[in-house]
Amino acid sequence: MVVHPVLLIAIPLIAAFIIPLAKKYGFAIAAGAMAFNMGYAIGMFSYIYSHGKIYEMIAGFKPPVGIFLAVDALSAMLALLINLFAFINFIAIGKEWNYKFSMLYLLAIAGSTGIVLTGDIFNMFIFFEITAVASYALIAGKKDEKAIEGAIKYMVLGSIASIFILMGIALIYSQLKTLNIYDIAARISSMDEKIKWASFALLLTGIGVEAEIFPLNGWVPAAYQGASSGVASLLSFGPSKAAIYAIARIMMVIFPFHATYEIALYVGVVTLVIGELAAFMQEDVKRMLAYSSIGQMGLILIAFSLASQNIQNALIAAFFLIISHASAKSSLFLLSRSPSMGGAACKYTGIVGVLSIIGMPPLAGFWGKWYLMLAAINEKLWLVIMLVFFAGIVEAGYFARYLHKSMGNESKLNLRYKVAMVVMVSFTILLGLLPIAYKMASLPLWGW
Amino acid sequence: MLDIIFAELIIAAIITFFVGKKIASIIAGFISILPLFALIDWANNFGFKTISFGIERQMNISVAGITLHLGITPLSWFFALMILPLFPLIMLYSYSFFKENDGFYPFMLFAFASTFGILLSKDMLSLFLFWEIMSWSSFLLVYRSRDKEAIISYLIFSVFSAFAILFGLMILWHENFSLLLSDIGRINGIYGFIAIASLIIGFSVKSVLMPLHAWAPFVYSKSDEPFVAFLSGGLSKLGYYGMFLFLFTLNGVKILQNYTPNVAWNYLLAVVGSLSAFVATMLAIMQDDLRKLLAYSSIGQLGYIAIGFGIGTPLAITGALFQAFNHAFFKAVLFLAAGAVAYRTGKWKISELGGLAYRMPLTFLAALFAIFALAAIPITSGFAAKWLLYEAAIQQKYVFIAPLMLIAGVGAFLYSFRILYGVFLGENRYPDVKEAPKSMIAAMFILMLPLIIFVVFPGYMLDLMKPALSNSGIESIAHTKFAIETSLAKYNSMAVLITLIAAMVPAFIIYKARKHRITSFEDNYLAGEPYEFHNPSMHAAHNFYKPLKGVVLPYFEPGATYYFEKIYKGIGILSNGIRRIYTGFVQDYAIYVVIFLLAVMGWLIWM
Amino acid sequence: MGLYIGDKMMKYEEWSKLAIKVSKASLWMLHFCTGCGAIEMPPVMTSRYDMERFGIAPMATPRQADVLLITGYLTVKTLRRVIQVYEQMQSPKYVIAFGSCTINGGMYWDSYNTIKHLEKYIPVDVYITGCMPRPEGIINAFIKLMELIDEGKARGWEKYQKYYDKYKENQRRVFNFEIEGENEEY
Amino acid sequence: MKSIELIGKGKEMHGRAYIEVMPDELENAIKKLKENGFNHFVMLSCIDWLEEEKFELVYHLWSYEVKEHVMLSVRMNRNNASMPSMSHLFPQIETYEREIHEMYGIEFDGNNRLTPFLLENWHHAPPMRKDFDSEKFVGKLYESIPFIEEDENEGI
Amino acid sequence: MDVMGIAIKVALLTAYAVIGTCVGLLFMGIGRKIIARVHNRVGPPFYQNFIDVAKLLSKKTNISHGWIFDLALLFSISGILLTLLFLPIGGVQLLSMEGDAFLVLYLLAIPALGFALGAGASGNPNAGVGVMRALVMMLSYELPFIITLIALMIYYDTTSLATIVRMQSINGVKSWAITMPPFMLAAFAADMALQGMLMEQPFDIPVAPHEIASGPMVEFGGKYLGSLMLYKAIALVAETTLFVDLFLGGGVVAHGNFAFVINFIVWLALIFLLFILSILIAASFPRFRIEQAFGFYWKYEAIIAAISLIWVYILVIK
Repeated sequence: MVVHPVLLIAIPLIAAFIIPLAKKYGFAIAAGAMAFNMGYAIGMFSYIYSHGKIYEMIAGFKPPVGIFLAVDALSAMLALLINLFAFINFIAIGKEWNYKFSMLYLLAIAGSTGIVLTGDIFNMFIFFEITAVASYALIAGKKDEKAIEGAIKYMVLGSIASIFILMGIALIYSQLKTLNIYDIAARISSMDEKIKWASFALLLTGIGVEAEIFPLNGWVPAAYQGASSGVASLLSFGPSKAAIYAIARIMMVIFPFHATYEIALYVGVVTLVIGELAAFMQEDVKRMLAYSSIGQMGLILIAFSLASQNIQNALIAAFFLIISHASAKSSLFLLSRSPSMGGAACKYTGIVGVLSIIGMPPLAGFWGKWYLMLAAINEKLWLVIMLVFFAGIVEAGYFARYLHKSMGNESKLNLRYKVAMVVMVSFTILLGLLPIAYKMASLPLWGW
Repeated sequence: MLDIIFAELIIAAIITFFVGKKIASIIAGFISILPLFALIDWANNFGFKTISFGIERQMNISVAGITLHLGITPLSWFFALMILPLFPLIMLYSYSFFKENDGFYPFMLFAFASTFGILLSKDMLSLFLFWEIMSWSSFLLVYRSRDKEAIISYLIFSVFSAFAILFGLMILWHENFSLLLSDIGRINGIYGFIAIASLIIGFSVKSVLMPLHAWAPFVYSKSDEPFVAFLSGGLSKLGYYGMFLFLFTLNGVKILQNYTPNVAWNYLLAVVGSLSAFVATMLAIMQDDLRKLLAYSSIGQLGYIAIGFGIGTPLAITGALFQAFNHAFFKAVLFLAAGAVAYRTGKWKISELGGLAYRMPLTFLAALFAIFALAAIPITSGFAAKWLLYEAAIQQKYVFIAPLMLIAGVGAFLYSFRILYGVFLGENRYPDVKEAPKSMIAAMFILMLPLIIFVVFPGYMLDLMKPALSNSGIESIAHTKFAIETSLAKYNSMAVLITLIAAMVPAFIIYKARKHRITSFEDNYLAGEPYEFHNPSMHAAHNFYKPLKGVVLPYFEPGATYYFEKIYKGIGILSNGIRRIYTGFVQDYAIYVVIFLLAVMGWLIWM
Repeated sequence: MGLYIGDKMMKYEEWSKLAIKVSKASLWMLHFCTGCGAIEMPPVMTSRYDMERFGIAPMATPRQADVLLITGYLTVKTLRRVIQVYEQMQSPKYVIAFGSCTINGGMYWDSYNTIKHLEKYIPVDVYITGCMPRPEGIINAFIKLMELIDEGKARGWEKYQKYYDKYKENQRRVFNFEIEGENEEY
Repeated sequence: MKSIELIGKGKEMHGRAYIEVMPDELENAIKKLKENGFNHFVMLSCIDWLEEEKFELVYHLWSYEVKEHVMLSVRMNRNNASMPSMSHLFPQIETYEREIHEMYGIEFDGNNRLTPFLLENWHHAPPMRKDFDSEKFVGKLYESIPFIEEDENEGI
Repeated sequence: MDVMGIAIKVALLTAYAVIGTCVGLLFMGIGRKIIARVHNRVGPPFYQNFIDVAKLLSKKTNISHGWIFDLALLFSISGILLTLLFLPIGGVQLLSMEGDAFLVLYLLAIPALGFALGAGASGNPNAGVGVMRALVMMLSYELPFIITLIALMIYYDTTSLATIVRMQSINGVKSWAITMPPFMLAAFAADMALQGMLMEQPFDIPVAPHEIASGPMVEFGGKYLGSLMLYKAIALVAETTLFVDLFLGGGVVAHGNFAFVINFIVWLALIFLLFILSILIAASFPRFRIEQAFGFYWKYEAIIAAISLIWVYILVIK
């Protein structure tokens, strides 16, 4: 069997363009496309699981010219994650909106998947643009004041980010005349030292805006608060995860230097501490979850930044943290639609989500923190470990407050929401419990 | 066999999500007896002749690269003896305690399974895994209380404890490159010191040592009684299990000593323990809420165990283990009795209760006996335990610890009497209350049995803990069945008992020589005024130790809770400050982006 | 009222000689000080007259006391308390009544709410005349009481048990200000 | 004297001001006095003028400023005697009114606590009225209660 | 087992129990007499307390408030006898080898607890208040007492009272603890604690007849009160003996064949002197309030005791 990862990008894009022509069937088309994507992502993942990495070139051009997709185990897993959750989330929320929403949703998913799969930095930029534009519109879709405010903030920062990304790419291209990350990686040493660093800084800043790292994340609280809970859920498992992965990929493939890792570590630690502390006294649930997301992104970035020495442990940690955060935070955002956690489904979703983020075994979050610790301790980063612990305690503080505050019998969620929530959150349990997780964790994720 | 036991516990936990209250309590009760069979079986390995069920001593559960090493050690066997029997009885108690099954049983079973797991784990990963499962399952039980302070403080302190333990384990792992606990011995130097210190701090959260006890009064006073009985009786011992394990079995004391030969760190632990015992006792005296009183009493009584570990001589450790065993049972009985009282009357405030001794005589008897053990009345096992600790302190000439311990022992009389008088004696406020349901009574009385067995035979207890001590290289002290002998003195419980019985003879003659008649309660001298109770503040149990309160409380007022609240608020202020970064103006954010870019660029280019 | 449940009847003779001897040598008193006689008690107890040399000691509660001292006039309202206290004392128990008020009302002979003859409501073993009696008189009364006990004549408590119903009837009448055959208003 | 000047009538009697007021003037008089320094209400007493068929209520007030004792006297009919309660001016008047109600049977309108106060179980006429024949009452109640004589034959 | 030995032991213990009771009652009577003389009164005869107890035990009616109330009677006498027999008296060890000072400290709590249970069961608020005061007093005076006890224990390196007595009696009076300067301080603190233990003025706050109608005893009469008087008499002997054992060598001055007679007399004289001292203090001071008593013990007495403890500690460490 031959796998074409490009289909994962092409199908939603095509579906998105079809939807305006068949407005009535918008939901069905989008759901179908996403179902296909989900199935295909599973298939691709299992293929990669047994065969290894895939490179695919589009339109017959060889690198460094054409569209180039490079899929390894981690990116396949992320593509699977994004498409799977996108499908579940869409089933839950899609019916509430008109065809435009479906279209934008598909675009966002296509973009996020593209960011994850692509092996070409210019394509990455394009996918970023697609994702970002779709996200602005999705956030603004709620049409109230806060939504528009969030969307505008996101848009302003996103535009700046685009410019920076583009500048970074231009700098690299001006020196190396190539856009393929592997080509760039092979010839990076021939770059002018200063331009090399400048381009890295530009790319980090640009992508960092999407990846919610401090201090580039000014849009995050407003956008999450303004967006409807479904969209907030989408933002937390889609674009942000794709973006943090993009940072990791650029850092690990193109700029695998001590200094870059160091910068990523510092930025990650600062993001973690600031995010968690900012969440501590937050009263608004969505805002609190948004700040918490910032903290978690910092944690994931720390995990990636530790990959320079302990690539195995660091990547397993990042993998589990991404899974845990995506599943827990998306379901918590869905839950935030209800004023309190009435009923068993809502209650246990909330509790499991919170426990997973705090890092209680046997949930996925625990394994993330465990491997992160193993990686950190090898480099004797005591301060980092302390700060991670401190952040964890702060996390426990505000999540306990959240759990207490949202205790109640009221539940305004319909069945689709509940099912989506439970299915999403069950991933953190399943991946924590099932042996496959350990198996996966014991395999090399990067490259092989 | 062992994996089957675990599997059954987990399956039972899942089943109890879906069945009714009575069935759930029966399932939980019967399933949780299984580990007791294992305990009986394992006793064969430690020099006791019992029945064998063919349950293995060691087991490795290997799952895709990660191996959990499980197995019984003499130490964990002894701790299992005191923790595990509580569980089926608490389930028996809960048979009539709860109105419906709303998530108590599954998490209780998770907590139980993880407790069993902690005791059996032989490597750091499984220890930590089970510890965390215990943490969250007990958190979910606390969560049922719906009390803000309880939920927040328990989760924060649990996470703190977990991280401190994780930190210690990580260092040990990093230094030894082995997850097995038995390989720890090689560690030395600053890392060993930090690791052991961090582990002790982590464990002392669960064992409610004084500075880290702040969660306990809230949690103990707001959660369901059966759970609190397990929390205070059982789970708090796990902290001391961890301490014993790392300090003595795994030579933590030597690790500490090797790094700083001139500082007696274990003395610090003893000081903390004695302050814990003293301060908590004083605070317990002042409480009006029955559960808060018992909570502070728990903190105080558990402090004694820390003193024992801190002193660290064989005498002291024996006393500490003895005290741990006693505390598991008498505090469980007390919490269950308090629960039974509340079940019938619906009141928690001591000043609103009263006169239940004749209405609930069996509950009263159970509580009375538990209080005898708590207040260390001679011939009860409670006295033997505390006696050993006192002897140990005098033997080591610890002149700071000994007075605090002893005065805390006297203070125990004060709050014990508070319970007896306020709840069971005094004015008769509930003339229509019935005795607690049979299952509750049965649970309390069966829980008392171990205490009764060791009443005049403290020697049996010392025999039981002998394997655990000798496994850690601690010699056990000289004793016969009913007498314990130390280098300082001797305590013969049989002599006390016989003399007490003999001395009862003249008392009994006086008692029987003249007849008496029992008058109604209202026939009470109040300067001729008829006895009427309408005003609760006229009740003598209201504000009982008021004179003491005025003198003592000012010194204890800014307690640990106060400082933790300060820290919490401090973090809140920090948080509010940090939130200022997010000004809400997108212009600012754009400036941040540019500054970040320049900073990163600058860092990379010029560094 | 009616908290009192009558003792089993006991013959005075059953009580042993020794018990009589010790009982008269250790009279513990409860002074129910509502009247003017209260001021006569301190001199009796302190160094001038020192009643402790007879084994007499003040007690704080009726449970411990043997002798009830009624130190002067009693209103109906006070009588109710006195009776309750008297019934809480443990047999054998004695009553010493001070002054003319307890005998026939004294200077309150026409008061609408002062009882006139204490004897009608509780049995009195020894009366002390005077208004008020001096400490010597009080000590004299105690010595008289001792004599009576010795002779077996201080039997007020037995009388109270025996005629319990009659005493109760009298008490009920006076507490309710119940006038026989009349309900007219004054 | 100041109080006489304030009220506009009355006379000095043994160094005190004695002012007779009508029942409807009473409230204003007390108010006026209270506002002008007579802020200590000493007591309320009652006299039964049997021959005149009157009750006299005397309100005693004291001023710390001018050191003056004033007695406000009010007379009312003896039959169905009633007075408006002054307890809203000085709260302690309520207690005096309770006592006077119990002992003389005067009703105080506006006082809600005219419950039995000092006497227990009293169901006869108010005892302090002059037409209450105390001697006759004693004779009928106390003297009619029998002594309890011991039955000599029976023995104890 | 040696039947004869056991019989002798039982006889000895019985004899000391009886002696303790009689001595206690006698002392109480003498105490009343002395107080009367201080007041310039004649006072009751010295045997008055025997009469009182006999009278109380011969009362015709006895009011009980239920079976918990009866525990007061049963536990007060048996508990205090038990305590007495675990003390070395005049060099005779009795049962003191089977226990130690900590045991005695806790045994003293048995009658108190039984008493408190009975008082509580009576349901009288005065009793509750009285027991509260008694317990607070106990907490108060135990602190200086415990500190002095620990000072002795670490000095003699034993907790056994019998051993402490033996070590103090090696050279007769010269080796008594009270001859050493640090223990003089300690003895002062312990004597004040003894005053509280005996519930004499200024520390008779728990019974305070004029405030709370004799406190815990308010519902006790007849045989119940009689047993409490017996308890108090024996407690007097036991508590003063404890002091004598700790500081005055248990009254042991002689060794030899008939030494125990001399020692017994010395012991009797010493506890009598202690009791007289306590009575004289009681006759001269008015009653403290409970907060004042607590402050007195925990501030001044505890500091004195602590100084002696530190002094002893320095001596021992050297």
